[in-house]
Amino acid sequence: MPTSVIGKIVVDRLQLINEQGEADASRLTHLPESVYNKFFETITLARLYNQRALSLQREGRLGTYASILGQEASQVGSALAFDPSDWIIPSFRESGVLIAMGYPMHLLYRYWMGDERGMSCPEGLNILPMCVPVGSQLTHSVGVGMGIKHRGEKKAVGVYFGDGASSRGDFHEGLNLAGVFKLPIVFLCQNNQWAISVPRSAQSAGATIAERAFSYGFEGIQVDGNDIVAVYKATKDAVDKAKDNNGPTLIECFTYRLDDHTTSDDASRYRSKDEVESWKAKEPLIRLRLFMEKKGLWSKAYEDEVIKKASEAVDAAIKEAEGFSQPQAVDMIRFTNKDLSLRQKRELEELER
Amino acid sequence: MPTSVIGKIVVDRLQLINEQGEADASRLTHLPESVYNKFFETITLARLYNQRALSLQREGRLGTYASILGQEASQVGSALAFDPSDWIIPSFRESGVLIAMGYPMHLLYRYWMGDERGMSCPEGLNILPMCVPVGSQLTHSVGVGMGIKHRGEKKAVGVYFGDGASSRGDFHEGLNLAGVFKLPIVFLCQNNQWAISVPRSAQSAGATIAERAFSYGFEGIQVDGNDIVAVYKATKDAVDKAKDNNGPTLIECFTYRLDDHTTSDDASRYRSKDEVESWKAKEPLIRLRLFMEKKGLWSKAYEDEVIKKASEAVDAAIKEAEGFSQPQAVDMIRFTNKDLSLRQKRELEELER
Amino acid sequence: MKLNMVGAINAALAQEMSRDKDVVILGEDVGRDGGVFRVTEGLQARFGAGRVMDTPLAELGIVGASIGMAVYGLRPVAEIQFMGFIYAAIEQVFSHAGRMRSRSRGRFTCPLVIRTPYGIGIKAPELHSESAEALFCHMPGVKVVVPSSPYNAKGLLASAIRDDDPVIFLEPSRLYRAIKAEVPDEEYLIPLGKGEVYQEGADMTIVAWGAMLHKAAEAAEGFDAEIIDLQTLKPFDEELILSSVKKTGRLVVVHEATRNCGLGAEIAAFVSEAAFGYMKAPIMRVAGYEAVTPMARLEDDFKPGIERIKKAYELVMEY
Amino acid sequence: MKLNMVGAINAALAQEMSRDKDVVILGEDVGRDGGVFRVTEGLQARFGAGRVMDTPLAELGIVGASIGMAVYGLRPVAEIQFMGFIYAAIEQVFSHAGRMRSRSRGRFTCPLVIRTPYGIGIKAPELHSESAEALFCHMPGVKVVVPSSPYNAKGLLASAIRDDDPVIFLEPSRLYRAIKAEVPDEEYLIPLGKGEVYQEGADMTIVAWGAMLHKAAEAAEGFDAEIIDLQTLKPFDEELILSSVKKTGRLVVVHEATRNCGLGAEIAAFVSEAAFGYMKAPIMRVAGYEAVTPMARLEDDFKPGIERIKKAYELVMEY
Ligand SMILES: Cc1ncc(C[n+]2csc(CCOP(=O)(O)OP(=O)(O)O)c2C)c(N)n1
Ligand SMILES: Cc1ncc(C[n+]2csc(CCOP(=O)(O)OP(=O)(O)O)c2C)c(N)n1
Ligand SMILES: [Mg+2]
Ligand SMILES: [Mg+2]
Repeated sequence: MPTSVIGKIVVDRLQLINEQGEADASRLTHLPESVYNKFFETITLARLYNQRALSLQREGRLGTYASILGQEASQVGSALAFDPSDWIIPSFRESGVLIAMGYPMHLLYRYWMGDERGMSCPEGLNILPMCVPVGSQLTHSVGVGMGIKHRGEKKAVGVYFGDGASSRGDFHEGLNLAGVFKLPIVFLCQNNQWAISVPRSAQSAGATIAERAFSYGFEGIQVDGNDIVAVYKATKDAVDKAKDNNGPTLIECFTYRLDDHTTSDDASRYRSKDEVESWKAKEPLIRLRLFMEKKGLWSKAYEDEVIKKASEAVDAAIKEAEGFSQPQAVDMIRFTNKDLSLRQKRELEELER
Repeated sequence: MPTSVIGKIVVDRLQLINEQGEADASRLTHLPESVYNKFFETITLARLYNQRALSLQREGRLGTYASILGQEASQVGSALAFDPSDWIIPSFRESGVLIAMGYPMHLLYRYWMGDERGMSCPEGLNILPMCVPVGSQLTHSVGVGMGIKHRGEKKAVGVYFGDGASSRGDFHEGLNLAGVFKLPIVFLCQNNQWAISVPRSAQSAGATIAERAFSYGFEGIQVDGNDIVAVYKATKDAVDKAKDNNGPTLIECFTYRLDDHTTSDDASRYRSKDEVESWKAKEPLIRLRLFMEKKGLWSKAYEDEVIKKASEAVDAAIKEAEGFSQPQAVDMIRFTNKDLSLRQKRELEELER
Repeated sequence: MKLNMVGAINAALAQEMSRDKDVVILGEDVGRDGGVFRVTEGLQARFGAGRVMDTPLAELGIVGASIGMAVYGLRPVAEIQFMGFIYAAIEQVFSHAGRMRSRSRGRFTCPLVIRTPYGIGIKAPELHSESAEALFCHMPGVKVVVPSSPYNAKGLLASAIRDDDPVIFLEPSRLYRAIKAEVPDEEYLIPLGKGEVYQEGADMTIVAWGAMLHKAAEAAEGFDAEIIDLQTLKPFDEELILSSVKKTGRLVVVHEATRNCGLGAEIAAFVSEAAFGYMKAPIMRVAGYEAVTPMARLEDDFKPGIERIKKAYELVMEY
Repeated sequence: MKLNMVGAINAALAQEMSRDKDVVILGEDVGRDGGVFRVTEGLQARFGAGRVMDTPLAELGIVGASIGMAVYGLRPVAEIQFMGFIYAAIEQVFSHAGRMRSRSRGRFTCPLVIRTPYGIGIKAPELHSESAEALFCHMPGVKVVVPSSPYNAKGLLASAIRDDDPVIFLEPSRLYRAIKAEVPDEEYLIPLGKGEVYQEGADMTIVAWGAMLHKAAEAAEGFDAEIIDLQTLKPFDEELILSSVKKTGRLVVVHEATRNCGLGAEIAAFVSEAAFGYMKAPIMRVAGYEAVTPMARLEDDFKPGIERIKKAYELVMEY
């Protein structure tokens, strides 16, 4: 009679391409080769966009910026598993996700230049503005999921957040509600091992973030976040599951933030060069390149061509972003409410004088 | 290479005395017989206190009241596992816990009469005031645990909350912090199956609340919350573990709220008579009585004596509570800050006029 | 039909839900139980559990989910069981509901309503009697509405639900069942941002809202006072207050919330600037003390009573 | 020694930690990294990780834990990385920190300090520039302090840490490194609840605090203005303001926060009542617009600039 076992939970980790670029063929057969090109081209584009953002910031042409270096597989691989009409709810570090979803890069740059117009998502895409209060976007996915259910649409929600965000109450309330209402949500934890200076080990004593999903009544899985094929596969499965009304999934993308937290951070204050070096060796592009080369999908010439196209796109985006006029002061009032109060109207006049 | 298992979690349930009062002798040897008397006497006292509170409320002599009927084993059994010098952080339904800790009953009644003086804990006890915002007391246990660690005391913290509270972000942040800092806390979830009209099944899709502990890096266990011996044993082990610096434990006491949520609720609106009846059969006193009878620790005479003593204590407490003077209006200002502002002083004068 | 405020709010919800299937209700105990005050009684049976959702105990989640629904295109009406429990959701209100339109430059909007019982009045436990309206009045992007009668409760809530920005709808629990009055079955809207002259008068202007409106009016017996029921606290009806004060030259604002940085301060500051020269007496505020809202036994000592209010009226008149 | 505000706050923390071993620091990145503004630099190395604790990303938990420590008997100093992120912890501040003494009738108290950078000024991302002081001024039980110089930052923070009630200590990020000034090594305390005459004058009284104090003073050149540095916002120094206003007959309050229900409203309402008859001109408030605090590009258009402030001064003088 005394102690009886009433529950068993098993936590899995998915990797499809190892650091040497070797793959388990049996599990990849379902993927058309063009997908790998898409992976390679999008990562390249996102990485170039990111490099340029960093140098623009150094030149004072862009504000504080959060680099995605090292996380491209987790961002691009997951984003490409969604349809453009699905809903994406990003944190503040999701530039790669937005680029993969087709969000105009010049708007992204504009946003990082401190201009709200950069987060005015084009029609046809359903991407919420980047969310600055860490973790506070999590429960929004619940509401969007409820909306999708209410209208009976066949859509999924992808909500992104970091390992740090996983410590916030929002994580708990969001995942618990998603489980209770069995909502079509894919929770994409970008575990890049750091929350500014706080390492994953100090963020939680739990072994994985993925395992938490089970206590909310749905599946969680950890994927090698630098293996874009694994990230894509896990996300695609979760998106399909969501659209088949089989509820939410938590995916922990196990990756690494290779750069400083943001351009106003100095990571050398709190982490070792060795740690960073060891992760550089695992960065996603090396692996994808090796894998594609083995498959005969990669050549120097191909890469040069991809980079050329990407730089042209990035140059054009920067040109367009810097071509924006300074936003109008009146906009801060005009966009605060739909119907302006008398006070707001007086303030508009004051500003227009 | 593909999916590898990176984690396994096993969730246990503890029951030491079944509904027929049969026990697993081997696991009880460590308990002196006097403990069972203490259990019986404290449950009897708490139950009488509770009955009288309900009738006082009906007579308009007490305000809205939250009954503990059915939960006495979970409350008393856990509380008795702490030392008087340990720290107790209750929710709003912990009358039984406070009584077991030796909190003066007249103060409890006074509190339910709408008087803050009822929550002025006597020196010698470290029991925080009952907490009304559900779940918001959870993170306080973290701070008290940090204080105990800071001063190097050999004390434990017991923090109580319900199944409803387990859905709040406070639960997550509290348990996660407790795990990270390895604090001497016993998290006592009083899962009485209902949060007003919301059943446990609608509170979370997770199978148990206990299992969540593992994802915070410490142990969780579900106990039969109507088996006071199991509750006591699980809590005692957790308290000892805490005092040996082995960190927190989550105990899910699986019990049932036999009465309405509070005196302003009507549970018949949302749950069936049958469900309530089936749980009445499992209520803790029946089982303890059977068990003690088998051990020769119970007799009708003994019970009568216990009840007599208890009623005298309760009568005295009510007399004392009703003997209180009406609190002074000035106290609401005097106890808002230590040093009163000029405005507060003016307001005091206005009140004293 | 004669209804109390509970019935009027219930009627407004039913009306809006039948009119627009994107209107959904969510909160703790709002479904099966019909709400702890029975405000949503019968709505789940009528509109289904998909549109009247009982949620887990998670205020942050309730409001966060409402924001997601509103951004998606629905018109959620969230219930927070008591205003004292809205604090856990304040980040969602301030950092998201009130900012989504601005942040996305109009691409996404947040038409949601948060209903919550507020104020002292039912001798309930601690934190069941909060009057924290001023916090929300300070936050750009958010509107704040407080009904004072069954009639305006129905008309104001309908307008709040149709408003394209977030509205905090505060329901004075003291009034839920206090007044029964004629409430038209047919649809009507009371515009947000407009106050109502509750009583005309010449000697002084009294501004109040919700439950205190009635106390303020009771205390005004014997005075030739113009009483304004503010109805919308943010943005409040500047014109109505100004025109009245310019006529009377005297102003008393009455509210239950603690005085410091309460809405009374804003109204007094606004009038003292905009009607300077018109004032025959200092603008007085009658408000809660600089004290934690007490439990039941001291409730009545905390909130302004007839005596305190009358005293203020006399002071401005004697001035 | 010459210090900027970062150095002065760091010095105050070090001083109090060496004086009282119950003083502990906790927050995100406050330890190893020394805080994103380096305010706690070197403190973990000096006092150990047990007293300078890097926490997980959990504002609610940070403040909730601080309350537990304070109730237990320690004197926690919590850092919230930016004021825009304090909202998640507001329930802990309002419903617990500010009420623990009252709720337990003095048996438990809550001597904790929450430090957080506040206001516009470092061209940071959204929600890194909030001025939400008025929210906390409205809450009974809680004190609010804002330094304006390295000197008063050290003296005020020391007093805040020794205060037996919760104190919200708002650090104008714009001033962190803007001013370097002489700060005594030895211990000194600046009492809470007292303002400071920053400049004497006869024609008008200007009340400001934090970063806006300097803008208000800059704009006052050419005016014979008495400028009051409020220092403690709650409870504010009524006597100092009144005596000055009764002398000058004119008052302008300048703050960065949006006007509606800002602290300026309370000061204006208080003075218009208490100094009625002394006022030669309407009390003016120069404040942020009724708008969401914008991102970097529009920051300077949101916060009151020299021109707007000067205009108010001229208006009250011309009156
Ligand atoms: C609620 C909140 N607290 C603090 C911050 C400041 N901050 C910005 S990013 C960050 C760390 C976030 O870590 P993580 O969630 O792992 O995301 P990452 O930066 O690694 O992408 C912090 C503390 C914030 N933006 N929001
Ligand atoms: C934050 C908060 N939300 C809502 C309420 C109203 N309320 C009081 S008790 C309760 C249900 C609590 O359920 P549970 O945590 O299971 O405790 P139980 O009542 O079963 O003991 C609710 C919703 C509250 N007091 N606090
Ligand atoms: Mg991270
Ligand atoms: Mg329960």
